[in-house]
Amino acid sequence: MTDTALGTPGAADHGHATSTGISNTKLAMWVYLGSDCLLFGSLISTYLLLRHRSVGGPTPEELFDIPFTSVSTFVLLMSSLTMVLAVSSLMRGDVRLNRIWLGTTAMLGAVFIGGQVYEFTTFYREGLGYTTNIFGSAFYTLTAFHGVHVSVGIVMLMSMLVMSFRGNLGPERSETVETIGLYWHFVDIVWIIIFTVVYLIP
Amino acid sequence: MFTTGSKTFLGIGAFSLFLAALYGWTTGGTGLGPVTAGYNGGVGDHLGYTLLVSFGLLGIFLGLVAVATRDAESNALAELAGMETAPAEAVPAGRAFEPAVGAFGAGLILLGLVVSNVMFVVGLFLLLAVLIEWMVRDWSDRATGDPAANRMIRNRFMAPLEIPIVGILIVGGAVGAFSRLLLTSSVLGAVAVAMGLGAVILLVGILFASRPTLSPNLIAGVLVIMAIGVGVAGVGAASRGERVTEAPNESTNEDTGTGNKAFIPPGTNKSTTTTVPEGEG
Amino acid sequence: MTTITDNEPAEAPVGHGHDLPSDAQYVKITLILAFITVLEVGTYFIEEATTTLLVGILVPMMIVKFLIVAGYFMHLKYDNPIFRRVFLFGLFLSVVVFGVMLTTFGFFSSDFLQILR
Amino acid sequence: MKLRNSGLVKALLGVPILLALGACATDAPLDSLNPKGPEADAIQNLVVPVFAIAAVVFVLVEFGVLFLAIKFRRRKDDDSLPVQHHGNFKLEIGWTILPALVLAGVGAASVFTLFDLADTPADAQEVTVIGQQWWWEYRYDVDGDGEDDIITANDLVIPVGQPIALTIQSRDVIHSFWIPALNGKRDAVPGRAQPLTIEADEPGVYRGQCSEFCGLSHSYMRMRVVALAAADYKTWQDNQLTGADVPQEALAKKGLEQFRISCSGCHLASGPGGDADIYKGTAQVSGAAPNLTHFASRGVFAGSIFDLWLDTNVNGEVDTEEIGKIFNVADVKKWLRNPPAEKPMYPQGGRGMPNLQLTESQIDALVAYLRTLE
Amino acid sequence: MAIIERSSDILALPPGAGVARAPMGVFSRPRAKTGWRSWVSTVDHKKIGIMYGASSLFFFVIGGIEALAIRAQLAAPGQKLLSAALYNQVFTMHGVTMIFLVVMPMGAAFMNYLMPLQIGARDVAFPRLNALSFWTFIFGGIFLNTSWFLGGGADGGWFAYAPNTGVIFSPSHGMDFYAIGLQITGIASLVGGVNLVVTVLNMRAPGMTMMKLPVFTWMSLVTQVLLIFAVPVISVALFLLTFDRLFGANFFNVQQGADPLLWEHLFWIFGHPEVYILILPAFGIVSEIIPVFSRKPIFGYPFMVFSGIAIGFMGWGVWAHHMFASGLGPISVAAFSVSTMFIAVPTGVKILNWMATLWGGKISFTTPLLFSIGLVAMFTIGGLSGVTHAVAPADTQQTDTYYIVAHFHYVIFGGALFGFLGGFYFWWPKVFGYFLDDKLGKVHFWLTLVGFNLTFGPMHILGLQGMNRRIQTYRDGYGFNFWNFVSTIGAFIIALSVLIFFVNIARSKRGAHLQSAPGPDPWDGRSLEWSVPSPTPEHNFDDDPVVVHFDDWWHRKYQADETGRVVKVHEPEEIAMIGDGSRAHLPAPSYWPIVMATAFPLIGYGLIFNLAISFVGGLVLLGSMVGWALEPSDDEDQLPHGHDGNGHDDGDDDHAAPAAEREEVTVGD
Ligand code: HEA
Ligand code: HEA
Ligand code: HEC
Ligand code: CUA
Ligand SMILES: [Cu+2]
Repeated sequence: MTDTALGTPGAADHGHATSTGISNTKLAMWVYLGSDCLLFGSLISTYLLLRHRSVGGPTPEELFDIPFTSVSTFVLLMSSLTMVLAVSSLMRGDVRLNRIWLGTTAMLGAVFIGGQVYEFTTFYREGLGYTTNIFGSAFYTLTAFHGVHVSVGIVMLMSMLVMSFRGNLGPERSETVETIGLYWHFVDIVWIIIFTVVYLIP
Repeated sequence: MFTTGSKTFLGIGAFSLFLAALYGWTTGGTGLGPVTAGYNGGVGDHLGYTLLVSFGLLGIFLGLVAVATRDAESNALAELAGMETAPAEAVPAGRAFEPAVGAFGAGLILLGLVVSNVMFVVGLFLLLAVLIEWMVRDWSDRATGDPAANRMIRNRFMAPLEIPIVGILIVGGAVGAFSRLLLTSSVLGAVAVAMGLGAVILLVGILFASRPTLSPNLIAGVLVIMAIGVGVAGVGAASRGERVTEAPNESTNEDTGTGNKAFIPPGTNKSTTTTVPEGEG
Repeated sequence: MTTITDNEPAEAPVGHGHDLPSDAQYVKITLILAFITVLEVGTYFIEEATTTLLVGILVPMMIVKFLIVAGYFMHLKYDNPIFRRVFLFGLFLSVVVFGVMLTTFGFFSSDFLQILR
Repeated sequence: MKLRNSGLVKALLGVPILLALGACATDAPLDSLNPKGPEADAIQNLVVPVFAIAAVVFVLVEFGVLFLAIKFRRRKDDDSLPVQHHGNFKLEIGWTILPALVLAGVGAASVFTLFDLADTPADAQEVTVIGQQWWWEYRYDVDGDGEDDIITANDLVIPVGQPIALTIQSRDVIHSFWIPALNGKRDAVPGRAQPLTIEADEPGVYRGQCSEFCGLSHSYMRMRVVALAAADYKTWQDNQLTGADVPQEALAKKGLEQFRISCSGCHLASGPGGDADIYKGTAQVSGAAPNLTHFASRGVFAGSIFDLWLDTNVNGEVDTEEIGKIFNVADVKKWLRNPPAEKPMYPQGGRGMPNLQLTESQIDALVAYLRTLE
Repeated sequence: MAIIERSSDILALPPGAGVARAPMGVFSRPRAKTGWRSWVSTVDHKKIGIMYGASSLFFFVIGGIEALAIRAQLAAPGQKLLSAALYNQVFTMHGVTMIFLVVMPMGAAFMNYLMPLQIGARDVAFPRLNALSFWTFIFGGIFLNTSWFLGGGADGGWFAYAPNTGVIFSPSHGMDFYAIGLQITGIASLVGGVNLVVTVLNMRAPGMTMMKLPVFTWMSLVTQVLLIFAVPVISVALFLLTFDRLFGANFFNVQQGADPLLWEHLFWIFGHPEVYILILPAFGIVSEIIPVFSRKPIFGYPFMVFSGIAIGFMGWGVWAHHMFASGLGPISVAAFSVSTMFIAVPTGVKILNWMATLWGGKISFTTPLLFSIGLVAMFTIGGLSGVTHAVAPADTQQTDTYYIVAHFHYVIFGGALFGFLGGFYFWWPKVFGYFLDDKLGKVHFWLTLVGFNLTFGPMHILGLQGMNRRIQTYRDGYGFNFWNFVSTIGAFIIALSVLIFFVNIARSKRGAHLQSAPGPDPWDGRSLEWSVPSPTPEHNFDDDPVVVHFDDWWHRKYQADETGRVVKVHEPEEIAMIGDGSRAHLPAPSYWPIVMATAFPLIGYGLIFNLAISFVGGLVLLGSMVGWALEPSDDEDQLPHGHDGNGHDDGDDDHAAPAAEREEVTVGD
């Protein structure tokens, strides 16, 4: 559950050393990400298995718009950069920079999602509905799961921003931002795989 | 008996139910449908009707809870605290944007009745939101004599509702605007637009980041302008409509996309025509 | 804006044992990633690329990007090894299990064997 | 304490005894430990030693536990601490490696058997088996021209001593083809064609049951293999290759008319070739119905839940000479009167045979007609 | 908007009116310590553990009644007690209920209650998330079972092979309930899994290194790790099925080119680790009980730990042994067949190490021990039949027969449930402060053992004689009659034994005041939970325990004297904590977990019946997420508390509270 990180800004264990010396929330996020590997593993392998089994068109080759998806990929990549800058700025204690980078990251994420909406709409216009063929079902499911992850990430970033403006996101909480950053980068990693495996390798 | 809070809630509830019935009839409900939840007739537009009824029931439920707990009643409080007198109820002060928005919503509803369903629903939502906001504030304003405490009470109740909705509106608005912009461009244009959007956001971020001396007001101003720009562009793009996509090309080409044709067993002997055994004739 | 009323001075930036990269380094890393991505996208324009060739080129690049993001952006390289173990275990399981699953479907029989040949 | 432990003895002893009894059961036509063909034999030869090993481990562990429980029970008033062993590395390594070795042996043996079973003998005769809700269809391509010449249901007729290479398919959901006396199961997975080899050593009837859960009537989806001596098989095959007999009797003729009206929408009764390919398999629900051309030559009907000939006894000892003696009029009539009452089906969804509201006289005529379809 | 905690301090009530701190009625922070409210809002791992236990017993009765219906229908050939349609629903729901709503939560009950105690922690890492897991699970379970009233239960078997579970072949809503209900319980498991893994790794008391963890805690850790990685796989499978059913996707539509084996793989990639999720907690429990009643340490602790890890690890490489007949091809079958066999190796190590623990011990035959020995004996039977399935050619004869049914009831009932029942007797005094009657307990044990073997023993025979599973009825003349009848009798004997268990609970509770109190350590236990009073005080430990040895508590009681002989040096009462909680600080209760959990069934019903309900559910979910986030994990309205000598100024009028509160939260989420 992704909301955990949202709701629980790393306060859990201050004052009490944990056995490993790391915070509960961050550990929990990593454990969750490990688990998410299996989620995307299942989805990606389902897609790989099914994509060329459609009985009728349209096929991936007919639809994919690689130039556009490449731009989306870059946008997400840049958002990873701004995310990491947000973390490092807060670690240095620069709340102002942190806010800027958080906001930038969220907006870049929104561009990515906007791109996905665009992509889905054009595919749909070109005749690929969710139920049209087996490629359609698999493709939309896989990419929508990724999109939902990104959207959840945007929501978390926005919450961070709200917290920051309320004065609750000082340097001592840089780990909260870092934890959410982990999630964000993970989503980026998944996209790295999807971009290669789904889009570039026919 | 009825505490202040409960009255407000019960009021919301009753009013919403009334609205629901009205809405039911105006959107094509038949017979007793709108008052019997469709048991005895039709209710017209399901979504709006269901929403209104849900709000109504919710209001009544909350009202009953408030009655049961004697919630937010200063006398009860005083009793609880073992005091002689209840804390005085202060008359609340504060800006009230509700009437304006509410009126706007009502206008939309009226217009919507004539012009379009979407408008009607939007108006309805606005009106409802205003009603709820208003009533909760009203209720909380009377809860205690301390404005700060009252605001706190209000927030504790409303924040879990407001924050996600506002958040969704913001993110959804941004995503919606971006996607409309992309959709209205040509295939290559979309690439350019996406690139441009990403670049602008990144550059503005870098700009702000590299100028620690920029005044917050300036930043806020730029952001507001950008937001408005995106919004206007989005609405414009939406009204321009999507680009015309080339007609779905009928591609049932045997070679593409059919690498693993489903294996279907041969047909059985089902026959729709004849069953004449050989030799008959 | 930040109204931190904690008496103690804010805890020094969380210690990661090692020094994390500086912002400039992050930018450099991103440029590397971007460069690889450009190469990836470039394969799209190779006219006569076979699937085998593409797999051979793209998958290694994908893995490199993956490792860079995980190692630097997610600090796996610097952080407590327990994170690495938890995450890599999940990743490992995922790759192996689903690899085996796809193998039982004969998924790799065409592409994969070609590479080996 | 003693008494109670002896209860444990009984309970534990019970299991192997029960197992032994199970293996000796005689009146069990589906007995999986009673092979009647080389493939099933191969499995049996693997199963016996594996069960023996399991039995040894079983005895060691169960009696070991009992022994420990008795030997080391705490006596009254004995409050002293026992010696505190924390472990014994060598011992533990020992009982890690020993089972591993045993299992390596078992593993090797099963892999060999597995690959043996996977080989289809070159001289095997091919039959296509198609499962659907809730009966089995068999198709024989006798002349090897790619067209199925014999289409029948419920009874899979094979020659004795001849390996049969089945290709198992499904028209709707997953089923599983299983004749315990001849070989293990193979699922009929829609979209796939799965191989399985069977061979019967002796003439006889070998029963089976669909063994992958396939919906409502899974329990009523049974089948049989009828193994015939070569000459008998030839006779059977020749009969199947000719068209259905033309009814002579008046009642049967009436039945044919009725059949054309009510039944021909689903069932076929004609010569080979004919309209065999009208159904193209486009719907996911099979919608198919058994070919009735040689209905009366079968021993069972309706997913093998009814016997068609009363002299075919349940235990599978069939005297092929006897076929055609006593037609099971009662059950056929029951079936025609209201099929869903005899076998849970879902005819509204295109799965199974609907109640056609036939009158008694129509039924009589139909039965007379069906009787002629030998 | 101001942040909303600190309500008390800013209320303009006259001084001295300290009682009425929150004027918000139901909206105020829950604070009850007793009564139903305390259960609804609790975040205490012990209360949550108890609720897990109680609900699993409740579902056990439901699943058991379903089992009795199955057995009644099969008592004689050709019976018509249950129609085919109903039978299919009953056995499906029996399997689903027993696996997901009985054995899994029963394991969770023990893990929740005991694991923090065994590692010396005050609570789990995320107490509110813990409550969320529980409520999500229970609502998921209720959701699943409401299908009975809303058009019929699921009818596709517990492993729900597509395409038989698609809308075409299973048009009722049963499978929708299955898919969404399991999705919901999956969320519960995932959240719980993350929580407990973090707890074990991070919340251990000083000195409690990984290789000093009690075996039960180790097995719980392995279980939770399995859960974390297995749940996403079934989640995806269920999503695909749901999308197929509700939105017309094509994942299992053969006509569109799908391959039904995809479902089989996804299900069993989850399903096989799942069976170890069921058994490992019970293995852990037995590893606690046997040493205590043999008065010896567990034999070969490292081997016990590593074999558990090995089982968990190897469990990922064997899933296709459920698919030996489905046409994988001989190479895959061979690989999976061999890999499956080798799971017997680590499991065998466990069995033999338990036997070695008994060896040379001074065994007292209490009820917990009887159940533990029962597990060793019965699980071995099930394990051995498991190895015979692993022999792939043999399995093609066995699969989908009652021989399989016998196997898995021997491992699950004879393994997992025996372990849990032993655990109930063992920890009951710790949890509730009174013993369960030992005499009745023994009756319970022997009846269970006899009934169990009568029920499931004959299934071996039936299966080998060719009786298929999942058949509504069988014909006379197949040799099935006698053993089926015996099996049915056995099932009713089990039912009797279960009734006796409940009678025992009721009687013992009523007679609790007559018993002598169990004291902190009634069995001469070994791990830390025995160092605190019974029932466990709310704050667990007065002071963080400091751990030196494996079996630390035992080592505090027993030490070597001058001659090197180990003797008892302390009575438990002398050194146990007294439970006054002077320095404890606890996470505050919260309503948000239960509120958030209601969102899931709402969304589920909405997907099935009317999206408007989902919309409401979605609002509840979002709202409670925000509410949750805004609520500090700590209720600073509570009475002042000392913490590590670090006083906290409660009069502080600071609105930016979280910053101030941060420094003294012991556990929170
Ligand atoms: C608690 C749950 C549990 C556990 C622990 C196990 C444990 C094992 N299971 Fe079982 N299994 C199930 C639950 C479980 N299973 C369920 C629910 C199903 C059916 C699902 C369905 O279809 O509905 C199933 C089905 C199932 C099948 C599929 C059968 C089929 O449908 O065709 C197979 C096949 O290999 C199998 C194998 C094994 C093996 C090898 C073990 C091993 O882990 C057992 C190892 C233990 C021992 C072997 C005993 C102790 C060892 C010694 C004393 C050492 C010496 C031993 C030797 C040298 C042999 N199981
Ligand atoms: C945790 C796992 C678990 C447990 C404990 C059980 C317990 C039992 N099981 Fe079950 N079983 C499964 C898991 C389990 N089962 C699974 C996974 C399947 C496969 C499903 C599928 O094929 O999809 C299955 C299938 C299955 C079948 C095969 C059905 C078929 O294939 O057609 C049978 C048949 O006899 C059966 C019987 C029993 C019996 C008699 C019990 C008994 O042990 C039950 C004992 C409990 C009771 C008897 C309850 C007693 C309580 C009372 C009676 C109190 C009454 C109180 C009041 C009225 C207030 N089970
Ligand atoms: C809607 C299709 C349909 C119609 C019309 C129909 N049947 Fe059937 N029939 C079936 C199906 C499907 C089965 C297979 C049922 C099963 O065994 O599960 C069947 C089975 C039978 C069988 C058993 C065949 C066997 O070998 O198992 C007989 C005999 C039979 N039908 C006779 C008739 C007669 C006579 C009529 C007309 C009066 C008729 N059917 C009309 C669909 C139909
Ligand atoms: Cu067909 Cu079961
Ligand atoms: Cu398994």
